[in-house]
Amino acid sequence: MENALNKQAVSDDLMILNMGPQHPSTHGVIRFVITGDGEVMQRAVPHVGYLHRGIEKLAEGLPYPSFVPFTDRVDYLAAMFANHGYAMAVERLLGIEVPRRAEYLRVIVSELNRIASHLIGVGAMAMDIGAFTPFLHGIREREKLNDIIEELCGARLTYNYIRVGGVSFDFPQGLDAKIRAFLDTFEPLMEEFDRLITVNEILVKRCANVAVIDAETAKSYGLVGPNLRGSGVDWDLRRDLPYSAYPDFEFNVCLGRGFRGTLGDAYDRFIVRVQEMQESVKIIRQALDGLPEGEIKGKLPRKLKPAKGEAYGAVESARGELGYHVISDGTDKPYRVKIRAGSFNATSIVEHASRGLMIADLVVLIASLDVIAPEIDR
Amino acid sequence: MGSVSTYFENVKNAAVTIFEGMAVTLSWMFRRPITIQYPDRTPEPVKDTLPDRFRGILEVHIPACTACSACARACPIDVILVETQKHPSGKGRLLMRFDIDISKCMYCGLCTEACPTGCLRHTPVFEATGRDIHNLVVHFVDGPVVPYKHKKGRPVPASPPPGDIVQALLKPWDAEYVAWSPGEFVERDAGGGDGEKGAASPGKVEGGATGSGSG
Amino acid sequence: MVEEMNSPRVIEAGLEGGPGQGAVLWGKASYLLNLSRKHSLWYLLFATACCGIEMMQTGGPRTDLDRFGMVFRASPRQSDLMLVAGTITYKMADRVKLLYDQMAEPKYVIAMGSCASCGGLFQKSYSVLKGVDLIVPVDLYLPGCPPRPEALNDAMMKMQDIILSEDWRRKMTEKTEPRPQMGRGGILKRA
Amino acid sequence: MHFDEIVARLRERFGDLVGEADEPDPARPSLLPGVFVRADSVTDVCRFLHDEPAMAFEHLSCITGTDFKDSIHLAYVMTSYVHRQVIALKVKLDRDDPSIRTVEEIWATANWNEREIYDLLGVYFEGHSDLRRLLMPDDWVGHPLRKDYQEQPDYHEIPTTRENPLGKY
Repeated sequence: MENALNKQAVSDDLMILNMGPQHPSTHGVIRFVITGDGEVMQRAVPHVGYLHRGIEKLAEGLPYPSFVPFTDRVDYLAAMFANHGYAMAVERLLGIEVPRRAEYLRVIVSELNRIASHLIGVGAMAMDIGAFTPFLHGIREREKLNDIIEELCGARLTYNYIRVGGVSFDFPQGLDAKIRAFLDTFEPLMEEFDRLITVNEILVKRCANVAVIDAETAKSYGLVGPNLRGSGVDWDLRRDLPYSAYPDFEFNVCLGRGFRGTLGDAYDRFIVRVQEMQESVKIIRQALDGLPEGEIKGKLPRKLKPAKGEAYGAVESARGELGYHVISDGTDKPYRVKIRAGSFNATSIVEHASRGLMIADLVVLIASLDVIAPEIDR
Repeated sequence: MGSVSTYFENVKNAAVTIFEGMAVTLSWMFRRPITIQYPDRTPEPVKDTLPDRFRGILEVHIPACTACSACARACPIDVILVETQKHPSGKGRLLMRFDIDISKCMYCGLCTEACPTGCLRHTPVFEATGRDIHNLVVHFVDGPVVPYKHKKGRPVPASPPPGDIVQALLKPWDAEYVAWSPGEFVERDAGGGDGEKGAASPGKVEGGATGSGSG
Repeated sequence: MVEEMNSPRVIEAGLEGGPGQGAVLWGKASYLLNLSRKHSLWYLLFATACCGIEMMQTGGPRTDLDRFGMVFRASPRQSDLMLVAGTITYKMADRVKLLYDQMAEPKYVIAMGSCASCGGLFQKSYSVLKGVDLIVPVDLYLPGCPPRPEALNDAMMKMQDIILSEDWRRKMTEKTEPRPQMGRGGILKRA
Repeated sequence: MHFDEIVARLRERFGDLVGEADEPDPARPSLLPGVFVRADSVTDVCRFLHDEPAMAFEHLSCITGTDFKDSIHLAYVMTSYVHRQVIALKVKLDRDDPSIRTVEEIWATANWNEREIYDLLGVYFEGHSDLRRLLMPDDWVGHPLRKDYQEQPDYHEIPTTRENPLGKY
């Protein structure tokens, strides 16, 4: 492939430009080899694996519960989902029920995490386009969320909170009120954020009609989450393959709808994230109101030894379907854990979607897909 | 005609949205900043503002440690080393070493959940930068000690406030690495390790351990 | 400050050609140089994994690093300090070395977090570099997974202490080799 | 459509090519149901599952490659947006010379998934447009997810081990 690329470059006088792996706008260590005719790209080929840490192989040597902290590092911007997906897969293998209260707590922390992740997502997108301020606003709000989650589970990024069979801690005294207070201040701040950047003419002009991905292509490339919904496919695991306590809540599934209907462009993906934060606020409020009393951890044997079988646990993470395919051979260690993450597919589409874009728009494309490196490489 | 009006519409939009964005930014000038003046100008030390559950650097309260190695087994990445030996008198065991490699630790909290007496815990200490990575191995036992024997209905020896033990053991950040070697076993009174002795011994053990820390 | 300038450490740093008036003068000049270097420590925005997020948070509004004159630079040519924030894989190791070589002397490295220090929780993994000190010399090791922003802040201040206490000329002529006790990086040998 | 019906439809259409299917486990109702097919029929079966309106598995979640010491299994985990269902299609491959037809033309995402499996397990995909290593460096030796994978002592002269500071005094 690379050879073919080079040959073509020589014959057609194309320019080959390397971007990454250390580049501030690639969102982690990803490398893009851009073949361009001047400023217009023929394609940008992603080269990944610079953060391949072999998490799947490590899982094979660890008992089921001990692997949970490793899943934190699969998606460091929204580690709750990574915990949750794995816990769900193992619970399905074991065939155990999780107490209602634990499910509600899982939903609350997941949605808080979704807000935290999208804040970085939209902030970083604005930063890549050239507006630094929204990123700082995002970071500032994220600090408050980090404080809340730290009070709940003791860590800011790598939570190890959602365990197999339940969650590790109950709400400490007064956290409920703190979350509500945060939500009360967060909603006006979101309006302010919209005024600051979402309707900003420069951002709209920069994102609209850039890197259009139509619904068929999105499905074919296996895009998930906000990227898929930005292309107008109405699919959300929380609603369509309900898990945890999500059937109890009312929320909308946001679809990309720019000013002229769904296009699947960068702005649609941006706006989906902004709206999803507001939906998350709604879900958290409902979950706090309806938080049932009871246990936070199901009854588990001392040593987890699921019988032979395969389970697939998928959650709607901030970056879409985050699935764990866990294969058990009857021992206390998983035989194989396959992690299916949204960013993997989102990066694979870059080669297709970057055709004919300007080089400067590649940054917009990458940022709008909201990819993070460890989800691609694992 | 249409294109001209679109043109001016765009110009107007650009001006209005930029003005709005700038207004938002400017309004933050008159709000309370959230910057904390770490390290010395915070109202109270950052360490004290951290929540109880904060998972900082690990510490062991040795007088309450039963040397059961549950923590070492629970650790997925072998950060904890607990070494025991037979007591010279042939009765019971001796805790020879209790080392934690804080440079490798991932602060997941699995070990503290496994600890039966709660002597292993996360502390609010987070500043442990060092020039030499070998200094980031914390030796909690200076010489062989008799492990604590837990009996039902007896309170576990009271421990100092979290963070004090490990703070004393952490070497200065620019210290040269000095190879660690275990001290001699000091025979205590018979029945050492029961409740009262356990509660009385922390001063002794800690004193010794601190000595090694500074040396 | 005057007291600090007359401290033996500062004067010693300037004792090149024997004790004398000139040495003291040089000592003070060196101190001033170090002082200015210390307060404009620009770090390379080199985020590979989880620690990178905490690094951004540290640069963010709460633990504002700008207070110390530290700003991030995306280009290694403009930075004095490389914060290795996150896991380094073998595929990435060559690039890290390249980035380090591109930085201008005098340069410093902080290994932030467990992965950069010694491989951390991925030490058993087949693809992770077991400590960035195998390929570049590391000045400070910062434990944590990831460390809190305040911990990074603390490490940065210790970095400032190092800068203040050393002679920048000596730092430049010093051989930039990995710490001997940790084995040698192969890339260095090849270069 | 229930999983049993899907298997029945597949058997009706492809006959012997379809192998054993997972029985439902009453104690664990939410396990991933899977059905084995012969390796040489995988493109036809996938095409059928993707195109047939009653199935409409438009979304390939992932391809899981597993080394079962005597053979290598691939599991195509797929989701139907219309029918809200997840199933796995499995194939068994020879471990010494694993090779299978690509499904890239059905789901474009298979391209990268297959590259990953080629990289980590050494399965060859016939007809793949761009079969290179995806995650590991190009000069890497071996396929890490194989159960008998041996780590090299060094990579580009960087040692792959580190002494454990806990091991010595």
